Amino acid sequence: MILSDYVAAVLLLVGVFFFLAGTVGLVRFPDVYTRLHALTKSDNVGLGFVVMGLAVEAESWFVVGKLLLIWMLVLLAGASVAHLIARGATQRGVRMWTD
Amino acid sequence: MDRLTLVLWIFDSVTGLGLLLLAGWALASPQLFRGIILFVAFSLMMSIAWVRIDAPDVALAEIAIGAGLTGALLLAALSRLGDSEPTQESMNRPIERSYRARTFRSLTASLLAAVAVALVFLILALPGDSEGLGAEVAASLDASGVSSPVTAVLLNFRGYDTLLELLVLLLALLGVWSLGGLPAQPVSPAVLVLDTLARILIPVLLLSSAYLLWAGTHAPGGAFQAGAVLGAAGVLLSLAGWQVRQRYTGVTLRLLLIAGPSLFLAFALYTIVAGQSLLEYPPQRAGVMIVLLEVAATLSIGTTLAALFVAEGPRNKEGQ
Amino acid sequence: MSSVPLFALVGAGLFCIGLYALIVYAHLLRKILAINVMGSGVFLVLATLADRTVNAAPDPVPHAMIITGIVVAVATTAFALVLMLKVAEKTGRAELPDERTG
Amino acid sequence: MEALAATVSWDACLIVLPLLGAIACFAWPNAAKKLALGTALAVLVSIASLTIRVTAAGAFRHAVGAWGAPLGIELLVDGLSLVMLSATAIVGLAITIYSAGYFKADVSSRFWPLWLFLWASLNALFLSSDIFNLYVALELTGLAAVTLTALAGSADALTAAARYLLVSLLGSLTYLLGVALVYHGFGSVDMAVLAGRVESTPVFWAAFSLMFVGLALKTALFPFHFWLPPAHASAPAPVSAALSGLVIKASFYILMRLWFEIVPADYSTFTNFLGVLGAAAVVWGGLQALRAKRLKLLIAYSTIMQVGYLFLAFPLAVAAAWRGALYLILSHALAKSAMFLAAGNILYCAGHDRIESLDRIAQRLPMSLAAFAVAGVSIMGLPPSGGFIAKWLMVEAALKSGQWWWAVTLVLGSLFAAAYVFKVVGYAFTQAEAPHTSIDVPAAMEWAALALAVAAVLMGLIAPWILASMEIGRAFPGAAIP
Repeated sequence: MILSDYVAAVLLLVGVFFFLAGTVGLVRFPDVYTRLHALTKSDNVGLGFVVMGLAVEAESWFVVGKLLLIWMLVLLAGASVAHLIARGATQRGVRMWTD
Repeated sequence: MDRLTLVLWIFDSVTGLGLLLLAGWALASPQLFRGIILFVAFSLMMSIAWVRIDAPDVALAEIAIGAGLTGALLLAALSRLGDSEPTQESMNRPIERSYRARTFRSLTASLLAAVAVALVFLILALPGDSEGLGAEVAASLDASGVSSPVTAVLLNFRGYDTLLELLVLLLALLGVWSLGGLPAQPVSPAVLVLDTLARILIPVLLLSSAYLLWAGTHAPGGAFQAGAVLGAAGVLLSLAGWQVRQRYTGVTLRLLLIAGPSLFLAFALYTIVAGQSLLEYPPQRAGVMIVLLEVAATLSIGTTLAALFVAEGPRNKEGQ
Repeated sequence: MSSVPLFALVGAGLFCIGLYALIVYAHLLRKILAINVMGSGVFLVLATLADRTVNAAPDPVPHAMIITGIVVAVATTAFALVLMLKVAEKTGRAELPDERTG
Repeated sequence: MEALAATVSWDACLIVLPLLGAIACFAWPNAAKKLALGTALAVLVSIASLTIRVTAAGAFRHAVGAWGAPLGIELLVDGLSLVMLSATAIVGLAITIYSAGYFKADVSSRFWPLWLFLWASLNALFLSSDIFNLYVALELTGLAAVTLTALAGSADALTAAARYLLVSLLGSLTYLLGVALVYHGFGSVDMAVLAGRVESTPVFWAAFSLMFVGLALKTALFPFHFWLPPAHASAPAPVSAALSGLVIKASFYILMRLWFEIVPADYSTFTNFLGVLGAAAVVWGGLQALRAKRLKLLIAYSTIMQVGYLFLAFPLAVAAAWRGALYLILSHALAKSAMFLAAGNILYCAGHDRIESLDRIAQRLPMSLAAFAVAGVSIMGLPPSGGFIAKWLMVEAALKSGQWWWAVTLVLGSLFAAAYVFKVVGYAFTQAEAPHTSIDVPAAMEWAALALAVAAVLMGLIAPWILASMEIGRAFPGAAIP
């Protein structure tokens, strides 16, 4: 393994950690709003790290561009869908968790 | 066994186990909504399995159709089911809880477990080195007009299957319309975020569709994946509250729906009249003809899938 | 791909799980899900075995067949869902009545 | 022009023309009726030309796309497919003429494309020699059949259609799993190629069992028959005629093909088991038909019984029994469609089909009642009908191969059939207390039913020609009986 492999591995592991944290949040948090919060934030960051990790190993700039495009699309979709879910929940009268 | 093989083996096992668990969970989930979401997760995991067994074309089709469109169709149907639902209790549990019903269920389960075990043994007993038709496809690939083997099979070697399959799609839409379609969903007030999302994503989807179509001649992709992405664009537009104007839902819509099958059938008719084999491509022009057929098929597939999602039935004068 | 056609075995399992749900559950939406799971199982069997030969490109014919199958599945699912809604509209239940005669 | 007629592949026309017709009906709903009638005539011309060609030049294979098996798909035109295609064309023409009067304008524009799709898919199915292509054709047939069933729109019809759809999908998926195992076991999906490769291994038998179960579900073999009576009884009458007369035969045809072409050897335990299921279907279908209160339900149960006869050919296992079974398929296709069309006339005229209230139908619809009775002659198996030839061949096969118990089943079935046909005819001649209101039935609808019924009887008179045609290109398996 050369240096870039190690860099990539570390970045991927960090990304996986964020995914894991988001998933734990999804399972453990008390209501839909907090779950969305955990999921979207940490998954977006996690994916960012994964994309960076893969970009380090990429064969060409073209591939890096595609990876970034994927990340941006997921950001867009994730943020919008999280908003729509939260909006739907509010409209149906799902209360926020207070404790 | 080297380390990579071991890692992949573990990965495959986790994926396989995950598929079984997700499937069981989706089907047994007490709430239908949760069941559908789990089914979509199942389909996404299926596409990982497709990649692992070297079937990228299928993975693309699975993501676009299995997870995306089927999920959207299921959720739309569930939301429309709305008030006609019986109580949660009666709709979610298996048919009965009586002793007889329980015996029936355990008998069914044991019988199917036996079937599963038998299938496992049979699959393990299959010859390990069968290549199927891989060699034949490779040998005729040059004459097929395209360089992607899957596209060559779909559009050329077994193009007749594909013709019938396009007709299954059209027939399903005809069936939906002949049931009278569904009442239009009430137009919800425009949601800024959804609008923006649609405005950004629609061009991306159209571009991806075109790319998949073009790539299909030499790489994974092709008319079905491209059509599915086109259909997804239609679904997104419909969700964002777009209404197609009446003047375009009559003949224009019908022409789009039949473009793919008609072009295919016209080609078939030409080969019949010319005294050739059915759907026989002239070798020099096969490539161009396949691209033309794929373009028409993509348009029709996309329109049909979107129309299946909208499912409102034709709004022209004959249909009312 | 390893020498054990792992995903084909999973496919066989999915077929049986789907069949069980198809028989046992009453709700039509669940039956439609079950059919889809069964279909995925069949497709897995079809594709996994195409990839048995080590160090060779997989056989594209089953892949093409599966794409055909996936499209057929989504078409029939779409129709089945609308049929289900129509049954629910007419009878008030998205279920099939029990067999009375045979 | 003659040169063109000689080069045109009429077999492909049988698939492509109705598909084009279906799409044209969809694109121009206002002209659908004319387009459909034109398509029916074109199909008739094609099948006539194909018959002339096959009779003169023998069976042939048509490599679609000029690739040939195992890479491409092949169509197979031999005696077996030819007689199935011809029966479909005759019944199809009658149904087309009948439907032109039966459906009201709003349903009519939806019916035509679906019906032409069904016709095309049946033709595609009877021509295919490729077991995966047969799967696609099966799905197309099943979907078209279900959409047509649902056309009636009543709660009963929709429920029956939903059940039918699920059974149909289950059947095709089970069949497809079998196809997957065959492909991976023997490396091809073409029947002719497989015929040379298949060995009697556990893999083959498992695959065949799966295909068998899937097809038996679609054929409604006892005990898989539960979906059939509600679907066939609640569909619109011309659709019921197509379902009972043609659609269930399609899956049995595939079964027969597989059995003839690729199954390596007969296993008497398995075939006797099939015979027992067939006999059970005969008894069960007969009893239920006698108990039925509605005419269309009675006819539907009668279909279950007739399916039972077909499976008796497996244990009989001689060529004569297969000839009988195929003859039964043909005569039943005509006779049962005639019965459903006649029942449709009664329903159309009286507004109901309760058997006990059929009084005076004989006065109001003499031709339809005659069609029902004449079709009944063939269903019962009385001479000189096609049904008689079929049963005679099968009974003879049973007696000569020393399996008299199957002959008893066949005779018992005829007694059942006689009982329920007379039950209906008896009620129809009863004098009514009070006159009923009734709607006039278009003449074409009465003629269509009667013509099919008469054709079913006349089939007995041209038996030598049909028997010779059905074995063009392939002699049926099993010993010839002395």
